[in-house]
Amino acid sequence: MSVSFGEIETILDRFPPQPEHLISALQDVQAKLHYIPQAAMQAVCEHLGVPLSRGWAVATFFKSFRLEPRGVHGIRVCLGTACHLKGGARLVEGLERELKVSRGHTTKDLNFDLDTVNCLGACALAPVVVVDENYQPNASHRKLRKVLKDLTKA
Amino acid sequence: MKNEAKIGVFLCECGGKISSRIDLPAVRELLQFEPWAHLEISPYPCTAPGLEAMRAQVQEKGLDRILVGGCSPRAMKKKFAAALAPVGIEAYQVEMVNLKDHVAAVHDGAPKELARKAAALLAGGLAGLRLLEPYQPVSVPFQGPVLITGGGISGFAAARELARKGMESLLFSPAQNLDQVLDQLPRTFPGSQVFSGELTELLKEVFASPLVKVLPDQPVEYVVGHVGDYRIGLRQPDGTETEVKGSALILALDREFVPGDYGYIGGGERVCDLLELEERLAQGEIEPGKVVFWVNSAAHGKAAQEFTAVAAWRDSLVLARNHPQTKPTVLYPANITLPLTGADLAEARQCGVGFQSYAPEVHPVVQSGYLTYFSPQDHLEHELQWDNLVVSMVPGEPAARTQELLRWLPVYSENGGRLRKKQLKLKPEQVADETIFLTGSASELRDLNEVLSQGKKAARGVLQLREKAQRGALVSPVVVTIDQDLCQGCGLCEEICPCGGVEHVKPGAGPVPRHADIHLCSGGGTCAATCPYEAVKMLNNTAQQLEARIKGVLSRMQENETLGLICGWGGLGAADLAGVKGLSYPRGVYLIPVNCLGSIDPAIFSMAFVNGANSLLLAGCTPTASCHYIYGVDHCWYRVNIMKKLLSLAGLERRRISMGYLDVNQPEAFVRMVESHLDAMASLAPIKRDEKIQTKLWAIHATLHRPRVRWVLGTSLRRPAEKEFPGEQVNAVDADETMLDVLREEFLASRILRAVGDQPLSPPQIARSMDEAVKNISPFLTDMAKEGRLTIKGWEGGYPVYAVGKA
Amino acid sequence: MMGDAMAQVSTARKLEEFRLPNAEALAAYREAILAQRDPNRTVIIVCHGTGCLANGSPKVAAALRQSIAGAGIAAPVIPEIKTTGCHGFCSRGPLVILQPSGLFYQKVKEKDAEEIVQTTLMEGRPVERLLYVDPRTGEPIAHDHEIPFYKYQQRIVLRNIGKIDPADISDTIAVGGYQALATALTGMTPDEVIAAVEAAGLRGRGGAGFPTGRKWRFATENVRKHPGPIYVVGNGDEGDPGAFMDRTLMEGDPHAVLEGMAIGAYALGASQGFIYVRMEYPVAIRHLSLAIEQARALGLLGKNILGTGFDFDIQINRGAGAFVCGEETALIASLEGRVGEPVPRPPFPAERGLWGRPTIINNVETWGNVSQIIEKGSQWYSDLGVPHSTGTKIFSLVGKVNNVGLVEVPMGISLERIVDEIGGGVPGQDRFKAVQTGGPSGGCIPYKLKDTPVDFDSLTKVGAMMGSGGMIVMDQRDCMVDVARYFLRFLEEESCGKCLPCRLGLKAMLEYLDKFAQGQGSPQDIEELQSLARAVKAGSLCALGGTSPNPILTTIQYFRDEYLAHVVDHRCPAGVCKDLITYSINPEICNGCGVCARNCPQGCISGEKKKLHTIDASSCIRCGMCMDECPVDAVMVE
Amino acid sequence: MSAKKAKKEQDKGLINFAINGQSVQAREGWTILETARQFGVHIPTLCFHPAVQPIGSCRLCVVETRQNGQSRVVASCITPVQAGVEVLTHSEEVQNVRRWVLEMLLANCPASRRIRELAKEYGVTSTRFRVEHPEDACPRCGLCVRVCEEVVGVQAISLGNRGIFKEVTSPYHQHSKDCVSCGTCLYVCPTGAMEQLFDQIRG
Repeated sequence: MSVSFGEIETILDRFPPQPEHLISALQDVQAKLHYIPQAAMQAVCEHLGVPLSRGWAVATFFKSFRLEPRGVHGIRVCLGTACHLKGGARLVEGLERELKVSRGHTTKDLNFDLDTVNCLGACALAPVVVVDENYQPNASHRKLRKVLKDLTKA
Repeated sequence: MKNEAKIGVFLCECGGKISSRIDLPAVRELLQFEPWAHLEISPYPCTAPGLEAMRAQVQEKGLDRILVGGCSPRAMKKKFAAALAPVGIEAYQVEMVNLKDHVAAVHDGAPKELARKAAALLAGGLAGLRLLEPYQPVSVPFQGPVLITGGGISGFAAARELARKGMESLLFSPAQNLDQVLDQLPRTFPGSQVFSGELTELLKEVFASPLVKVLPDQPVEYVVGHVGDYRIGLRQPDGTETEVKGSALILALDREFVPGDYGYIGGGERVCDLLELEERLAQGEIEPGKVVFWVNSAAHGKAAQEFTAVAAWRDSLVLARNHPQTKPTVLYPANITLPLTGADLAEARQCGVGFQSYAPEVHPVVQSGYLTYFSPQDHLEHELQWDNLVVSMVPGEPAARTQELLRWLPVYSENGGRLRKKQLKLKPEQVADETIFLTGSASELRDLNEVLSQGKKAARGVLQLREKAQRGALVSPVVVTIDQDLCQGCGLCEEICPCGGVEHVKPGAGPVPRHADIHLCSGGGTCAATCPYEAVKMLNNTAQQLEARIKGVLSRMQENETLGLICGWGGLGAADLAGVKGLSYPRGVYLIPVNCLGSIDPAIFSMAFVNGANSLLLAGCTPTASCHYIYGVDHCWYRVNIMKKLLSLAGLERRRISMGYLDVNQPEAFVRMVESHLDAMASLAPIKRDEKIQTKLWAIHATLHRPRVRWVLGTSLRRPAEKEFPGEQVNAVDADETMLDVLREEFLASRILRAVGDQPLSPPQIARSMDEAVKNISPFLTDMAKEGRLTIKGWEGGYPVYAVGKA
Repeated sequence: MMGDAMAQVSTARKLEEFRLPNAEALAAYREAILAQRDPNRTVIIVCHGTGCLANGSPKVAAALRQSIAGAGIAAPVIPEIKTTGCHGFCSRGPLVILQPSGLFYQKVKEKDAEEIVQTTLMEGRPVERLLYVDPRTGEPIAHDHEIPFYKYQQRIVLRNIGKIDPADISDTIAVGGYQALATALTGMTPDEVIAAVEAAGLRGRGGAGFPTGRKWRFATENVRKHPGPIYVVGNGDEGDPGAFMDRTLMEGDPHAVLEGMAIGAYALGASQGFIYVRMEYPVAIRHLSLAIEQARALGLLGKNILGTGFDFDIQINRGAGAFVCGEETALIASLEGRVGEPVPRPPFPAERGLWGRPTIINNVETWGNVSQIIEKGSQWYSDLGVPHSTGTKIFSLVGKVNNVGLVEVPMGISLERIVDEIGGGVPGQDRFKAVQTGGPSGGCIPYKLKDTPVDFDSLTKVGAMMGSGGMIVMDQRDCMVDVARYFLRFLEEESCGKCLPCRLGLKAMLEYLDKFAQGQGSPQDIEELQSLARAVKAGSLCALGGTSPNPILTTIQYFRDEYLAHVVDHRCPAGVCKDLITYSINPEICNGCGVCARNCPQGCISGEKKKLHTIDASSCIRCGMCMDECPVDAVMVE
Repeated sequence: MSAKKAKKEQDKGLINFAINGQSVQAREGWTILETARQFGVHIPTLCFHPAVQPIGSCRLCVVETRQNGQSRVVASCITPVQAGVEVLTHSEEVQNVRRWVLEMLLANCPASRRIRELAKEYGVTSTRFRVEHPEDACPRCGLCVRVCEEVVGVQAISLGNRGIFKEVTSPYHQHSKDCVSCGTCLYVCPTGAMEQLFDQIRG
């Protein structure tokens, strides 16, 4: 929202107006705004000359795109096979109870996003949880609870 | 395409779906004397094998028109056109008759019986195709600068984009320099200081560009012309009038925000609105103490509230950064959604900006120094302490200037003041490229960002036009022509056209022949059906073609059957869907689709009756709301009523012609409509076609060709439901009495002319032939003689003997 | 950390100065780099693979720098500290290795830096407590090449990883990078390159194992038929859960991928390449971008490479989170900016791919093999592994195994050797229960087939598949029904939903498995499930759906009794399926610390401090918190 | 008809193969389905409509093709004809796929009369699977989407989301600004599901 006309423009100017850049453009917009507001989506589609319906289809097909505002902190729980065998699923359930939010969503106070990811390729650290790009190896409920507490304090 | 038609007919078995219900060989028999050059029954004309065979026939027999008896053209026509293009057949040379959904799927009955109906519909198609004329799209020249008017900020974004792509533009703006623009910006986009930096860049570039000429926006006298050649007349301060020429129009119109009514709020001068606050911010004179932004004025809708909430958020950020002591808080209603991300919130928190939502059910109360609100979180009343209270601005009405401008353009202001472009819901191939661009917050409350990119987008649209024109690809899809000799310049067509498809003329230009704006024209055809002098003609679905098609079908119908004219959207959609869903209805109705009912000339109705129709059923979209040509169906409605009046004048039942409305998604309703109409007709005896009746029907037909009748009709096409009418238009019901008188006179006149048509007659003889009392007709005779429509051939027993006059 | 030359290059504006005009210049440049380097100079390698990073290796590196600086070692022998990609032995990270000696320290902490510097660098003695200890013998092992985990590996593709700094092209050049490209460009015709790859018998490492050379030949024929551009794509969309070979390769030796692609492009006549990287791999994306930038600077990518007139450049596309985009037609769709839905093959991408042009898509690991084939020759390569499956394959060995990590072994080595000798066996148990290979659509191989040679055809024969190289070891505590369920749920989530057998079939098959996991259903249902699985296999549009039933089919084939235990006896032998288990606390072990009670979300654990706690089964939701949290593992499940 | 056949025989470029033992001739570029239909062999379809490009998503039109010992199950609507191939439209393998797909459709499109009828033709009258949305009739075949793009040319709707959550919608589930409510999607919808969706899509 705080992002201005110029910034969206500069993102779009990186891409020649061809449909093939749709995904990359959306990724860059999301990198900037943390999500893809409808207005930005429209701007991207118009710039690349793709119908809004296609932009929407792409944004909902690929799981990395967010169409609602993101929270302040991101939590990603790995559900790769190794993590699954070592109780990754139980961690998510625990966090869902803890944050009162279902996976793939953002807490009411916009403080945390809770997402799951299919294997971060850090299987040796299973079960692994990534909080704001910090890996939490061999994560456990207690460790995570502490991490969350610190973040909310800050 | 040569003049004598070579039509190829391809009947689809549809893998048994059609052939099992309709005896296709029998259809072939029934059509043997029709004018086709090739007729073939194919299992699937639409698949690769079928299309290959079709192409082969076109080349072998030199076919120049194709008639497919299969399913719905709405789905399949494009494929046939595409497949036949390589052998030189264009889309308009392909006609389809929907045997599957209008016959096979919906009627039970012996295949031979259904074959008869199928043959009738096909015969109609053939007759229509025969009159097909070659059609050449016209390419439009496109040069000169772009005219950017309206004074909205998006105009600058557009101008920059155009300049960057080397295209000139004339930008009409109340602000003549950078500072003026920035000063005026808060009125239209409160809370936009954050952007002023890059906006300045944009403006600098525009004012510096040699390709952009920024002119003061003088009042608009007129806008005439068409894409590639627009002309705007401007009233100069000294009263003189200057004209500027341009290739395209961009209307940059923003909506001003005005102070809301906050008189009821206490607090005196410590209460201000966003605009005042921003002025103070600009001067840097911010009183110390807590600032509370209160997003109020729910009356103006959520969009406005969200808009001001964001504005407040931005201003509070500016405040918090430059004047930390103000500790701003934004109090917003809980029922609006703030388009803010966690990152935004984090940022705001850092700057120490407070966010608080209030439950809108309980209106916050302002006391000196405190603002009481009801919190949706804990259901408690809380108090916000404030030293300066800032309240919302509210969106104002479009300026008089704007209204003036819009008179000339296919743009209207909705209730609530939002500007809307006349958007006809049509398929892309029916509308040419957008040539008039409406940008800015006047149409939709938008963030400055969006408005600016709108401007840029508009510029891109123009550039595309230019690029197309350079390729010679800037052409118009559907074309009406106005016969310059017949046209009297009455302007009816201009008034009733839904898409601005008839060019305006300068004020005071008088009754000059009109020109169609072939680019804006989208083929609604109500102009052609209206023109008193029948000067307007649609290409490639002419009244003549429809007439021929109807005759073709009628000639094969039985007395108890009815002719159905259905619009290509609601009516046809519902009828097709009835077939898809396998609903069943009596086969006594013969459907002929037209693009819009509004395009049917009233004389078509009478023609149908003259040629043996016993009843007509019309089905169109539900009026106004869903008509794809906005008023087309309404126009048809009144024409139908004229026909009813004439029928009763001729002593026939009014209900022989009836009109209904359908949504594309209402197949069941369509079935009920057909059943009930046929029931009603069953109770009527067929019209007995004796001399007298035929004469009257002829008279009706003649009446409907009378310019006088058509004029009155053309001025009273509007539904009572409507409030305001353009130009000469009047409410149909108000005009009803006049209309009836005119019809009576002209009907009688037509009968008289018919009577004396063969040999001169004296009043008693005329009266006898019309079995009317002499006194009823003699005044007319004298009048008509005066007008010269009758001449006196001589005298006989003291009576003048009348013959048809020259006039 | 970058060589001086490179330091300038990556910041240089007028790159022309650094472009290598020809192959000789490349050789000369390499000589220059090697000359700079003192072979006896101690190099301290700190692994910066994701595993070690997460365990704080950057801190370790920093600490080492500090202590060295503090120790005031004389100028000429200042040890260089090199940060490298993943060494593969992730379970022991952070790893620190001293070259040239090869002294190997595991699980190094920040605070150990001082001691390493003092003891090892100054006094020349190893720090005993940081050495790897062989779990079987209990003996400490000092050097990496002696550690079984490494000893039995044969590192062809991973050869440089752990030796080079992926962010510094001069490192790559020093170890002979881009020599093969030079050889190909200057000494071979495109056709000879293809012939070499064919002769080497290289097969696609992405899963299907299609002969790479044949694919290339097919593409070139198509280009001959319809002249026009052709594209090469590196598929780094490593979606299989439990697999991270590609990531390690892209992070640790990005140039190996670039060089392979460049050679392939030369053979195929392509001038544009794409690398499609999963967005979950930010480091890989960073290192690849850097590598491309540096390669361009040296004229190893871009126009007129090494003065041979061959133009080739590479663009990176980030995946947007769709497993199915590993499927080549879906990958093409998303490269074109469309929804990643597969389209039926034929036509194969090698015939009609990106923008309707022939397109060669190979897994990044496949590309990684190419340069070696050119460098050492087809014969050498085809001697590795077994007939029909030549060369080596990288596996990510994870799950219930002591040495979790990345292993590269010659094809045909037996499953048992990988798990027991390299993997060091299953913790706490003498044998594995099953090994799942080939990712979600692979299969579970039971212990009784432990001698299965790991190559394309043998794995397919036993109902599993090579896949991209995920190898998940399972023990007695893993429930096969649950495993099948896990993979199907994964696939259901990732199915694009285009074709009905996949979109609805996965859902339907899951319905059966859920029933089983709840102890419901009948043996008859198992038969039905198999029939449904066959329908999905046959009916699906792409490989994702076509192979999705494999987890079910193999688990039923090898572990039918476990299925029956669920549906007939209503019990989960492994104690995993929630509805069939109960948690209880072992009175012998419980020390009454009360952690479980505090953590129980249901508050259904009671007991006084320092006394035995008990679980109220009636309100227990079997979330497993107590078991996860119990410090003394007193919580039992059956 | 026979005259046409004869004419075809003369032309070159004929591809001969067999459908259910009956030998048929086709041309380069025809699909198995088109050829079968031309020769009066019935193959069931759901996501196929001649107006738009086939995508082979419903898999009801699958057939078994046998050539030099290899047997494959392919979607006939997208598979080009091949000389000498032997096509079986109702083999056991094929029927197994069809029946399961139909049974799953019964559970996922319970509201569609036409699906029920189609299933009945293949002896599938009930489903063993859970019915979650009794009102749902949409098989997500995307015919509406394709016709909106390829025939109408407005692209008002698309298949949003993926997998089991795939849905036909206008962007953001808002009334589409592009939709011209021409109803062509209604016309081609094979299950009647569009009748429910139509009003929320069009403006």
